[in-house]
Amino acid sequence: MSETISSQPFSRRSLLKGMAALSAAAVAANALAACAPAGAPAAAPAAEGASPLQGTVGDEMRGKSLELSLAVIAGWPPSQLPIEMFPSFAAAVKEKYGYDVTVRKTEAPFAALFQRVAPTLAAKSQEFNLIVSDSQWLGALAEPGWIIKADDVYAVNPELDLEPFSSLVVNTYQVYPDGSGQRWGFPQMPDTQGLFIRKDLVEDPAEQAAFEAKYGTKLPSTYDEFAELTIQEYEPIFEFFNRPDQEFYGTAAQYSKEYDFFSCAYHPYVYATGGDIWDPATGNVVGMLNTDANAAQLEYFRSLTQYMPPGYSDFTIGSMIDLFTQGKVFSAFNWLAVGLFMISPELEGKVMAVPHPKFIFPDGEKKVIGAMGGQPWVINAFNDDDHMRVCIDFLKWWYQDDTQEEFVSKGGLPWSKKGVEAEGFEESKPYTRAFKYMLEEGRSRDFWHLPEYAELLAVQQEAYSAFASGQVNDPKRVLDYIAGRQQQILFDKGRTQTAPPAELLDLTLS
Amino acid sequence: MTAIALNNLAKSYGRKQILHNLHLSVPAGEFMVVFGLPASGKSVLVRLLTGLEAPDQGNIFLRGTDVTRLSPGERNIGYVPQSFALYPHFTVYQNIAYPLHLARVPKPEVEPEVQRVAGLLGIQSLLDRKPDQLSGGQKQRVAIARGLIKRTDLYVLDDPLVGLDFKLRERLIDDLKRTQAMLNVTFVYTTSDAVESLMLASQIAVLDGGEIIESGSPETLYRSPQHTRTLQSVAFPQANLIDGTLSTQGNRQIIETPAFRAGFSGQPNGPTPQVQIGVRPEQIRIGTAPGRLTCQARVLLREDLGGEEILYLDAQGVQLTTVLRSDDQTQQHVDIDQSVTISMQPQQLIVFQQGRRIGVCTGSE
Amino acid sequence: MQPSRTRTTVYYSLLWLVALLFFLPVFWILMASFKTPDDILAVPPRFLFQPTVDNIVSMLTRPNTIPYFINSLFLSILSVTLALAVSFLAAYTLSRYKFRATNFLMFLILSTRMVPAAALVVPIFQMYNAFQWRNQFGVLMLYTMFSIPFSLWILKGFIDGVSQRYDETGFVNGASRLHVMFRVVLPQVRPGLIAAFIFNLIFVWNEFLLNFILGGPGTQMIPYALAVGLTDSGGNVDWAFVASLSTGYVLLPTLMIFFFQKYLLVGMTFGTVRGEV
Amino acid sequence: MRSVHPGQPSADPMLLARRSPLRTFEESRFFSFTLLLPILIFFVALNVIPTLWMIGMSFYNYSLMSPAPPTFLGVDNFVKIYNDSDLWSAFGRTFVFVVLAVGLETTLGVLLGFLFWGSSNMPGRRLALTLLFVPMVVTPVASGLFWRLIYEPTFGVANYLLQQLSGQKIDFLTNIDWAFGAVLFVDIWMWTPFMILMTLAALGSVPKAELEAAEVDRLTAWQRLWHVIWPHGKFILMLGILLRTIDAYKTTDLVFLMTNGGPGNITELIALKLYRYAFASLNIGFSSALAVILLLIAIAFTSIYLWVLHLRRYREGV
Repeated sequence: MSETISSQPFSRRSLLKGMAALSAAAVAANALAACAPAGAPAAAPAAEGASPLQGTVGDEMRGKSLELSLAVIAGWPPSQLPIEMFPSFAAAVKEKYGYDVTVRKTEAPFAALFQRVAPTLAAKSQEFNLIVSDSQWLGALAEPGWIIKADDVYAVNPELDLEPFSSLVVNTYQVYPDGSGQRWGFPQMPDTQGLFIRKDLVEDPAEQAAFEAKYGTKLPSTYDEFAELTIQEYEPIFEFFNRPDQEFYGTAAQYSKEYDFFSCAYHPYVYATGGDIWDPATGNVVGMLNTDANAAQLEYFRSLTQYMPPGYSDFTIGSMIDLFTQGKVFSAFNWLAVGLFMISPELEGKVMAVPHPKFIFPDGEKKVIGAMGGQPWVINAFNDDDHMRVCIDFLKWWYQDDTQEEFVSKGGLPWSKKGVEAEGFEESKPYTRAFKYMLEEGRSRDFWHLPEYAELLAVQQEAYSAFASGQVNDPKRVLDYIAGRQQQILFDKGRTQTAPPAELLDLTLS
Repeated sequence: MTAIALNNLAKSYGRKQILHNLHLSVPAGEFMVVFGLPASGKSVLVRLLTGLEAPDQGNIFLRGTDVTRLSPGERNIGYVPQSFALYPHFTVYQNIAYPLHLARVPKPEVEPEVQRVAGLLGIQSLLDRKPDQLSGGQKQRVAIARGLIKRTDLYVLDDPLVGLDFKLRERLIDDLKRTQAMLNVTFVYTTSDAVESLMLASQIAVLDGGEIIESGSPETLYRSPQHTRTLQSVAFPQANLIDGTLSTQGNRQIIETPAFRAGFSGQPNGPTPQVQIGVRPEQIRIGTAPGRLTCQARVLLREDLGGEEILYLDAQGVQLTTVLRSDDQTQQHVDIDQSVTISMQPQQLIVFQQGRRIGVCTGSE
Repeated sequence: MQPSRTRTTVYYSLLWLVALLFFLPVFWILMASFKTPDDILAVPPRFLFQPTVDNIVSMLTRPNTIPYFINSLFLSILSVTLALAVSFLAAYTLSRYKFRATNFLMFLILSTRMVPAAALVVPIFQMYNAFQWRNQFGVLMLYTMFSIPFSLWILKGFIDGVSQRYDETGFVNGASRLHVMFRVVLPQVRPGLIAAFIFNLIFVWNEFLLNFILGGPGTQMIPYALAVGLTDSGGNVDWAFVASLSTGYVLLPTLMIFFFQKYLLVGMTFGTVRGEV
Repeated sequence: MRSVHPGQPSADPMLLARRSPLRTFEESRFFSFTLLLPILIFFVALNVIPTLWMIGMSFYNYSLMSPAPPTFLGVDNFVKIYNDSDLWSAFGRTFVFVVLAVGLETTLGVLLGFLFWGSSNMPGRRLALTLLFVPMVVTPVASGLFWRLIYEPTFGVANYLLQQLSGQKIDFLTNIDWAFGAVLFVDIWMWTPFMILMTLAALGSVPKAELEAAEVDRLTAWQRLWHVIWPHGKFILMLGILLRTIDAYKTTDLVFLMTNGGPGNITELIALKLYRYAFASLNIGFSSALAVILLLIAIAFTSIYLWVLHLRRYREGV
């Protein structure tokens, strides 16, 4: 650091010098802190002979009483379940290890939770011991060394290292950097995309007859029939059920600026062209995202709004639930993890969830690559030994068969081979079959896990929202705008060697 | 015993010198009025005396002790500030009791003291009110009561009667004078009102231009002022000043004015022949009598004030003012433009040279 | 020229109408807090409904509501009180001892209040991280700091209006400087204190951004609860909760402007404009 | 009876002010600095140091999320801001927002202020004014949220009324033509009462005697406004406008909660942008540079504010 300071040609004026010195000192302090080895506090020698990463092994926690602080996502039901189920964990450890533990919940909506959590970790605070992180945050949390490396935990607790159902789980919730094999997160709940359909309507003979009369084809009515439909084949169905005069619409999808809502809904359309949103190998966005094919898909994605209720440019996960449960839409694209909430008591038995519509890929194959949702647990690297033990104890409890079963029965979704392939799972809920289908190898994928994800996401959500709302109507221009700015961000961080073309940076959204 | 001695005080604000070389001595038990026209430095003098500000130079002795470096609270002065400064959040009673409260006088002793002082100023019926329920005169009396309640022998009253109506002022002047006499304490009282000074004071000090130009009993100051400025300011209406020339004829000194010639006895303090003769309006009479200096004058204007009238006269180009008591039967009636003979007692004609008294006239020449 | 009775009635009715129009949106939310969730989302909106206190009960029984209310009260009252104490000392000093830098200092302190909170919060956030101040103490200090500029301006204006003769009369009678400050001057600037108190209280009471960013355990206030807890377990906005919490929260400032209406103007203009409306 | 004999004042020790160490200190020259110390500590610790720190940071490439040590960039961050067309448009948008919000609030506030002038005998005036002033004391977070409920396209009451009147619904907050106006409308709802308050204050500052004289002289309403009311009222009104300008410039919570800057970037005001750079991206260096610029603008506003105040003091000898 001292080199950095002395080599700077500061102004001769002493005032400026003083200021610079002050800030340099501050920078140095922060940098030192940031450079501290990952997991250092946790790696402190275990006085009792056992690493805290092993969790409680003997009597070391007996008689203690502490509070475990969990950060969870507000308005995202799956992440509330651990809180709800916490008392049985407390009872279990009380009996097994003899300590008392209570839980403190802090929650915030998706985007806000990261803004709430990251600064505390930057401050090396153990304000949150165990965090339900979103999958894309892994890099942001792992790279500065704010969270414990999962591999270190697995090394001393092999029983935690369950066999995953597919590589999607590992790639989405555990590994950073992509492809490195280094694991940081512990899957909390996996999630995939699906389409919720009003079963009662498609099974209605009157509707079926009317549909056939109008389109000359049979209205699909079973899971198997729907699972094979491409998005283009869905269109007549959406159109058929789109009855604005009755305030009833064909479908709904998420076009909101909020967090990653638009992006996740749109990405399957990008993958369907064989395209991508960036090139992880070279770090390039320009040339990958802003292709004509992607632009055509963006346009197409927006064209689906003709079958949707008004106000779609603000549609969020919650809007899907609202619209669907209030019977305003025939179908809704949503995360399967909120399946339980898509089915209100009045809709009991009237709902079917099917996999995301398919696409005809350039190779002629009919398939889908959906976006991954879901979250991993991550463990604060700055936990003291006692809290670290409790975190590990908690994960051990969480991954027990009976805990997982209870979780699934309450609407959670499993990720281990054992859990997903468990007998009766596929039939257990109206949405579990589609979930399992989408979690198969190659049927879903996640996007960046980079530390810069928040910046990258902010750029594209704003631009996509501008397109969704009609502020900009040229899809190519939207993608050019995003590509230029994302390339600049990655270039500034040294993740790509190619600077963005200047003309892309001059684009605006208005 | 000397209650107050100010020795060579000086004070300036920024570049502006407010007081310089100020000397003053006040014997105990006196009612000392510091008289000065507005902006003469009275307020600054009070601030130095009470200790609110420190002088740039010089010393302040109270009761024989040097208090120059002591804080206001240590000087033990009863204080009636200009413009009352009654605490609006206190009742009249609390306001009056305030100095005793600060001196930590036990409660049982406070009540009779407040009653006594309130009685002195006739405000017993107001004790429960708040200052904003009082008239100007009532406020003034409360402020005075608060100043007087302090258990001390030295009180500073900073122009407490300014702005009051005439009748009320007369009453309060009486009250103050009586109170001071009764308590037998020292009062320092500043004012810019000549009548007030003359009525109240046992001693007057005239502050002018930042220094005490003279001090003494009202009688002395009135009859025999040492400065033209004293003569002019300690008076109502303003005193007459007649320009003249002093010359020596043989062993006699003669002053020549456009109106008259008069002899002079005294010692000139410089070679300049220009002198001024000061004469108070009430000392000029219409008509003549043996031994008096006479001259002719024409009446320019009459102002009838009821009990008395003021005549503006022209005596061979010299403007003179005179006051006649209306009920004075010895005075003859005059009309405008009438020519009259006026006369003055020669010993009352004070001769000033360069503003300082050098003697009196001796008679007609 | 005595306006007729009818004209006066029409005039006053018009004024009431304007006031009610401005209040209407708040009234709508007030109503919503007594509606069932179904009534809130009803199409068309229900103007008549069976009132229920369920929302309020459930809002109050949410685990964090009461603690957040307590945090709101604790942080706002304490920080503003502290700010008033600090500002009073400074305002007295700047008013009575004539420093040459007084005007410049006043300017600097006021300008800090004009900066968007997000600008200052970045460095403060870093500093708080470094000192581990992101706790009740830190947030309290921050709100105190944010309450100081207005308090100082209001109080300085008021103290300037208290004649120095009051101080001096005290001094001559043996009062100490502290006695004069607290027993003579302080009671006379009570309107300023009240105005500064109310105005800053409302500010801290309503503040969200700093609370959200800098807050740690024990510092979260109701706006924070509103912003992060607005979704129910189904992921959609829980309007019943939002409505009942907003209604409960706006009660205190509303009562304040009702009971201390005459201080409102002084507070809203940092004491630079005196008078009542 | 007097309890103390004149001339012997020192006989009673109660009469002497006590010279305690505290008293000595109170009278020393250090005392005034001691009184200023608390505010200076607050000011230096929570203002001066963070501001200097911020200025320092603005010359660095520094992200909280990056494990790499900060590097000195010189003025690169500022150059980047200068070249960022997005930030320029955010500044432009903020400028439009401020001008429209303050302009409309002032116009409406002045008109209504005149309407309320002379309502001193109105029955229930205090209650009416309280209801009128409530919008400005509602926490912006709550206003943002419950206006979302009101604007809601399906069950919002605004759309219901609109439908009754015009037969169609508008999704105010996501419609590119309406979103900005919808946010602006809420700001106007919140702050017009403030301008009414300022107008009432301005009218209250006009001496009664001059108004009566104007009545006697039979001045027209326009003359009365221009020659009697304006000369007295203008300063308070200007203060109101300035304060509103400064506040509107700082608007964050409202747009954050109501539209999250959307749709697109239509309601993305500069303070919200800053918030995103600072706390979504944790990009401390860049956001500090932006903060420095906002700080300079704020200082400019403050200077104008004080200049107006000074002018008033000077003219009126306040």
